[in-house]
Amino acid sequence: MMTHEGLANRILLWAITIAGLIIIYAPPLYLLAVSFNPALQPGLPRLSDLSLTWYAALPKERALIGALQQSLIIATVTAVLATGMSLLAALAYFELRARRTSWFLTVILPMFVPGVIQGLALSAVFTRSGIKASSLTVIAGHLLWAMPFAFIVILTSFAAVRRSYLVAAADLGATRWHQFVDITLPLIRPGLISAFLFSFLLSLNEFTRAFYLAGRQNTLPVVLFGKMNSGASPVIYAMSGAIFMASVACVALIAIRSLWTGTGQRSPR
Amino acid sequence: SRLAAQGAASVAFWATATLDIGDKWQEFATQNGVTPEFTDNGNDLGPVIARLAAGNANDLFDIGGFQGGAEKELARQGVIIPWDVAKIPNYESLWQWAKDIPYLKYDGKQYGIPAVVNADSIIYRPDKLGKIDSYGAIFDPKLKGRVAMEDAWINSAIFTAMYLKESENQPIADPGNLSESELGLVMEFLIKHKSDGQFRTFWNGWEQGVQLVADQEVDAMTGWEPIVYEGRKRGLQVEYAAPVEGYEGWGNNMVLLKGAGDRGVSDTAHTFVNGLLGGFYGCELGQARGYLVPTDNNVVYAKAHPEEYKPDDVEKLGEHVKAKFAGKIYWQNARPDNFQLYEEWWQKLRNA
Amino acid sequence: MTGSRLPISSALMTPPLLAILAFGLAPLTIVVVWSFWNWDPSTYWIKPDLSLAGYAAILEVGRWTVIVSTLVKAFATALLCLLIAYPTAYAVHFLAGRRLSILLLALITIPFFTSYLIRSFSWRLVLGRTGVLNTWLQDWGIIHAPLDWLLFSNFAVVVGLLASYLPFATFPLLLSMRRVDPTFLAAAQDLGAGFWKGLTSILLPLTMPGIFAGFLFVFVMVVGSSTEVQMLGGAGASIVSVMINDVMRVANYPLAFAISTIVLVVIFGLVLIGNRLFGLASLFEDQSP
Amino acid sequence: MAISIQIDRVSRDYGPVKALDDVTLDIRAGEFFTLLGSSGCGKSSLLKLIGGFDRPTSGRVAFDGKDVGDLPANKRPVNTVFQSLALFPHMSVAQNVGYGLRLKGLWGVALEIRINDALDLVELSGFGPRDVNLLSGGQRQRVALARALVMEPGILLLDEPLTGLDERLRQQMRDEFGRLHKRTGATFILVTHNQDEALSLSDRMAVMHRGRIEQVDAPARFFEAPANAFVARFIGIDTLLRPQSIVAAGGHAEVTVAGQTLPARVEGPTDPAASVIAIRPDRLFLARAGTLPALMLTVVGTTFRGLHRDLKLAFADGQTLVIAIEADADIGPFSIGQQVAVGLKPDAAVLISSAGLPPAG
Amino acid sequence: MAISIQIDRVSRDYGPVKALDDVTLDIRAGEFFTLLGSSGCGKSSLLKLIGGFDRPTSGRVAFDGKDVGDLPANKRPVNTVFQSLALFPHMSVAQNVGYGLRLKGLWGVALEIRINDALDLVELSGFGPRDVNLLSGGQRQRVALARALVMEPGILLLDEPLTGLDERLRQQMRDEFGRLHKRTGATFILVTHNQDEALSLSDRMAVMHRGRIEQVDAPARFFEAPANAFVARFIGIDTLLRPQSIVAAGGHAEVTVAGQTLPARVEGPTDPAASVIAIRPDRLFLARAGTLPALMLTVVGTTFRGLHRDLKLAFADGQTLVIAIEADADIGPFSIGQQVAVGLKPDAAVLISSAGLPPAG
Ligand SMILES: Nc1ncnc2c1ncn2[C@@H]1O[C@H](COP(=O)(O)OP(=O)(O)OP(=O)(O)O)[C@@H](O)[C@H]1O
Ligand SMILES: Nc1ncnc2c1ncn2[C@@H]1O[C@H](COP(=O)(O)OP(=O)(O)OP(=O)(O)O)[C@@H](O)[C@H]1O
Ligand SMILES: NCCCCNCCCN
Ligand SMILES: [Mg+2]
Ligand SMILES: [Mg+2]
Repeated sequence: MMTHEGLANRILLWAITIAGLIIIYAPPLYLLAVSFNPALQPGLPRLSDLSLTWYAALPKERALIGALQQSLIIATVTAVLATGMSLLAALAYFELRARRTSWFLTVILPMFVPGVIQGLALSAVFTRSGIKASSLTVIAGHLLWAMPFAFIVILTSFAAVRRSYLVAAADLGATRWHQFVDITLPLIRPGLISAFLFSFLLSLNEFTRAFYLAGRQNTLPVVLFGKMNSGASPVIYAMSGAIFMASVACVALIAIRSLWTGTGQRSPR
Repeated sequence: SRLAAQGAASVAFWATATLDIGDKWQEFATQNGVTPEFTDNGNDLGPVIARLAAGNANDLFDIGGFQGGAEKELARQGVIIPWDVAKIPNYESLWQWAKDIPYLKYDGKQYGIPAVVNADSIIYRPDKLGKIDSYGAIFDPKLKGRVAMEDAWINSAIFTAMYLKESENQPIADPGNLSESELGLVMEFLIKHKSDGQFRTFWNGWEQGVQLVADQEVDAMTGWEPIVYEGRKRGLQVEYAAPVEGYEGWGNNMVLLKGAGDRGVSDTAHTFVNGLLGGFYGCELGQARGYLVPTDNNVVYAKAHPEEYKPDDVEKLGEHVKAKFAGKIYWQNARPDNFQLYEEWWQKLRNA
Repeated sequence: MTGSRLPISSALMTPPLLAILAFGLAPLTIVVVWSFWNWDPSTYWIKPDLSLAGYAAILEVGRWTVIVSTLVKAFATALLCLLIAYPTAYAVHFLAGRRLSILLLALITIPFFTSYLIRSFSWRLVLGRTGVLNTWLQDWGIIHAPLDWLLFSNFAVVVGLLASYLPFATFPLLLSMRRVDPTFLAAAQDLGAGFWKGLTSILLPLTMPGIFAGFLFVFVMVVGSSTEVQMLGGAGASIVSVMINDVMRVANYPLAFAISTIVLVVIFGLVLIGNRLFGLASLFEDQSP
Repeated sequence: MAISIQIDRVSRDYGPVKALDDVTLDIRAGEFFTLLGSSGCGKSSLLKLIGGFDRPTSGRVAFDGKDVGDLPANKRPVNTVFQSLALFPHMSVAQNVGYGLRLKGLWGVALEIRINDALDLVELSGFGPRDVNLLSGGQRQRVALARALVMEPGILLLDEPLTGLDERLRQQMRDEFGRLHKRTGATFILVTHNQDEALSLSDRMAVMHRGRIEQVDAPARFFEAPANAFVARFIGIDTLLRPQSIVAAGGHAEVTVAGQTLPARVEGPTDPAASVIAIRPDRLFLARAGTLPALMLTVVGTTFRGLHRDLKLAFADGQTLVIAIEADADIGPFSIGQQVAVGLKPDAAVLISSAGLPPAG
Repeated sequence: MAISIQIDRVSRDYGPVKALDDVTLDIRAGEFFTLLGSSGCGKSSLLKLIGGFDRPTSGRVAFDGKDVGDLPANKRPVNTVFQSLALFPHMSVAQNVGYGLRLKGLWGVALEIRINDALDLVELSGFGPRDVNLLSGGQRQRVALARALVMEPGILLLDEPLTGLDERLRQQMRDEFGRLHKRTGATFILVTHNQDEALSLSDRMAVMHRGRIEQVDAPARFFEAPANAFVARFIGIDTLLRPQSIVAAGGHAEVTVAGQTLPARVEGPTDPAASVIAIRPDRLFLARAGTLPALMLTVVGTTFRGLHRDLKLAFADGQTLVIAIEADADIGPFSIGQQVAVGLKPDAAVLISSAGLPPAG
């Protein structure tokens, strides 16, 4: 089925879309350009000046690289746990009847606690219970931060799972487990991917909670923050430039993969 | 741990990123037999104190390095323990005025060892403003919208107080420790100027400070001298003022965390701090950022290693800072007696 | 349908609930309890004396105005994000072909792998007096002197916040649009609805879960943000997290926690009211036969 | 693997709506049973209870006498063609059809063969890899059909499985149902609005109305003795005449309508206020005037129906009956207002309960 | 407000699938036009182009001669009952039905009255406040119907609007269509699989097959002269005999089947390889042996069909024909293998093109 937006509306929609893209791309693209500028003073390089000076210096920045590793590990584990836990929470939401609303509010409650406070309070709890700070404690803090997001994202995607599909599967002999694996899971896959991505990005960029909960190895935002405040060299731009390009590569890879393999199912009806 | 030199003991060093010398710790470890495991503490005193008081810092770290002033508070809470300067032979080499920084001691015990000191004033562009020798420039209506101060009362209140005391003859006893009424005077003054649109912004952090000057957002701002060095490296015409009102002195002090004592690494910690004052570290830090460890050991070390450090430069840096401290100095204080009031006023300023 | 539901739902609830209790409820209890204690100047620490000093202090020196302005900022930013994200999600889902929509999705995601700290900082270089935008505008002859208000202004803050949190609105919207059968829109058009009418009467109500989620996400992120305000705001610009940091700097934990509690209660209260009025929690329920 | 089904005093309320109202029904093992009834009368609701997708508000469902209240849908020996189809949107046509078999452990070539056979059956050979979301309405219907048929269960529930299919395909599917029923010996329950389907396939059928069962019988009995006016009308006996008076004796009666008297078999009350005369359209013929028993009626309209014409005739009091005549029968043409004689074959008229007749008339 | 529709060499490809293949069709202003055709032949695709929900791959759609390619759906004087219904899930029954009228500016009591009238029409009075998601299949169907009917547009597109409704309701709706058509003078396009519907309502109808139109004609012509074997079979002329030889002369022919000769009207090629003999079932009768023209055939089966029985008879070469006899006709019973004589009324046999006959025979 085709909807007719009209030329003017289409132009408007695309214009806003492009405006949004410009807004989110202005900073990282600017920095990317800066990272190829050999000058100390950040600014757009002339074409003739392009250089990899700062990238060459990157491997020597042990602190940054260690922090990046730490952040990637924490973000990955957080994303896995948050997605898994939120999936359980979402499934419970649909199983529950009367107490659905309370459950919903319980799960999203932690997202309303300001980060500084949550970080400090959780760190206090850990200290008092004799739990030593490490990447695990950071993960615990990030998990609670990411879970409400992941939970809501997954709930949103559950709209694709009509009850009648599950009923039909049961009719064909599917146990609850099979209904889940064969029907629910594939239908909410976009939601799971989004939830994973959200959790990953939330964790990767989280500063305050990480600061309070980290062990001796800080995460990337904490180290970057320190560097920015204490005389960083343009290597940090090379760092973000590298991260930017790496994410372009990763995302492009995933996109290409889904172009190849994806079934273009759109409107389940 | 990656840096751990063979056989060297290790301490967890939790400090402002400025104090990190990266790869050079290896050399430090070889010389001193102690390897620091360095962790950036983010340079904001508030969260650092919070982590010490309520959080996990004592589980993790042995030595803290951050802006001085809170030693008394931390000592009272028992989260830091006193140094035994007898175990730090190099302590004696510290310049006297550095040893005299007001808040290093509490209850007669030595809680802070100044590892880095400097005195701050105004960064400005002589190409636009000519020569500046007073904080009055910051409050000069002609520069409306072209000046900035730091986004922290810990610095901005003291600068303003110095100006009011020295140049406007206001009754202020110690700009670093304002009474309730003095504070009111200072803050009202700031609030008035803020409301007039005097300040382009209140800045925060090194890189942003550098950019403010470099991008011509401001022509003058209170700030740290290394920003001037950095600006010059980037080809800017920037100067650091020697104001008639004097400088704001500050120290980045080493404190010994209670956890170090509990874990029995207190002696190693002393060895480590002794190492910081030993000359090598001062040379490195001076070369990297223009920061100064307040001891003559730097020059001694540079002279002993002329192939690596220029003794003249090291000496010049030392003399330069010393010269600042020879004049009027008001010490920055993270915990003035009325510090809760400072915060209240700061909110008023924000919301004005 | 079949079997008893309780055991399954409890089994499903247990892991997330444990996490929430351990990592969420325990700290939350500390936050709330400490907010009622007293700061003791002699020890620089809090005393377990019941006190409303923290809450009283919120009413002073304009702190509550920061809370209000934060909520306003969060509301405005969330709204703006929706205004941009909704057309974006629409374009991705309804206008773009398969390939283009995958490309757009990738494009929307990529910037957020770069630290928002660095991204916010970069706006200073873009929006400043000698920044790219002012330079271009002058080169093109549109303006003759740099625009001062591009940076260190509420404008800059909102732009920074938008850029930081836009995809948090886009993704839930996209997910909720996926479930809308395009035949519904066709049927609306068939009955005489133009694009806008179809949008408001069919698509908007059917994508309410996504709208709610997107709004909530951005709102919460903004309330928790500080970097954008500090880097891009004018002199003394504040937001709740900045204020909490200020208070933490003087170790006034009861006050910091009271502010947090108020923020928590206000947002949670808004959600509760929203839930009462619009049945937010039931937005996600399956209504199909 | 024939299974009998016992529905015992089952009700299902949806809030104020009584979808099923105290239904009792025994379906025999291996029977082909058809449910007829107007839209919203509770047919699908009944199937849902048998399939295990819903629980009765009260009452009991049993298979072979054993209560299945606690048996989940996936454990019941039942497969269903859902009215809503409920095709899995993320699976291709072949994956949809093969899903149940895969759960049973089938795979590889054996699975493929079964899938292809099922697709052949519903004339969708070659559609295996297609996206189910992009099929035409009838094609989707057929996928749903294949998905259930391929399972060859002990009980097959078919909820309007042939709607949206053209006559030829319906016919073919109908024959397929017959063959499958014979071959598997399964119990079939079919919901349909198509009488041809019901009549040609069913061992017995039920007519439902407003959540209740009005009549359960072998197909032929519905025409010989519809339980009441509702059932009669429902199965296509459109001519229901209100008698003026009835003279009954031993199973037979002389009834008077608008002054004319005709013989009728008695299958209901003989009270004129509580009964109607159902006239079977297939037992009417246009007679030469004067033949007896015959009715003299006035032509009020004709409608072309392809292979036949409908002639609408009125009594003096305005009651009408419709008689089908071959499109090109030698008789006619008829002009409106013309008088014609209508002859009645034996058992053309049956006296039944007037229950279910809308009050309007 | 009658509007004519011109479909001019329209094709619609979905990738490799040709849903519409070079279709040209003129629908007259105010005409009641019916589309018939097997599942997946492109009927819905055609309606979508007229409604403006899709664009042709090539070709042109015009209303009253004016190209409407750029006219969006909401600006077209068209309303549709979608095959997928597309009921708005977030609106009640009344809100669904009133949606279009509200857009036209109706409100308050006037709106309510119109909604209630429409609901009455589809026998859903009192269902206004109900949740559309909780209705039975047929109830949903009726809401969709009411939602389009209430608009009284210039062109009404009905995509199988009556599937899922019982015979009585269908009949009633059908009559409603007729009345509405007369009253509004609108152009109606109906897709249906039900011939009764098509025949009793249509001015003209089209039979489609694989994206192409096989025949457009007045209903009666489809029986008198089906364009080919596909059309014949599609409209229910199931008996298509392959001729051994044909002797044709002036529109009439003597054709031989399995040794027996019968007269036929010529409406197609007279080449035995390219033609078939379509036998109209309504023009066959059981004759006394010896009557002429008559065929001697062997009984191979009987099926009960409620009001009649189907008798399946075979020629010597195995080709079969089916003859319907009244369920209780005086003749019979018939035993398998028995020989019977079948008489042919005039024009019972028509010689037509064999195009569209599946190769299997
Ligand atoms: N969006 C689509 N993408 C791909 N193929 C499609 C799409 N829509 C329809 N088709 C195919 O086009 C052909 C015609 O479909 P259409 O819906 O017009 O059939 P129809 O005549 O309405 O059939 P039915 O009676 O089953 O509803 C079918 O083979 C169908 O599978
Ligand atoms: N989930 C539900 N909630 C509320 N009412 C319902 C629900 N399901 C069905 N009903 C109502 O119950 C009655 C019976 O519905 P059911 O689906 O059994 O009818 P049906 O006989 O299958 O009709 P159709 O021939 O139209 O499919 C209808 O009035 C319907 O509106
Ligand atoms: N890296 C920053 C070192 C700390 C300097 N802060 C001093 C501020 C005094 N004006
Ligand atoms: Mg039903
Ligand atoms: Mg169709």
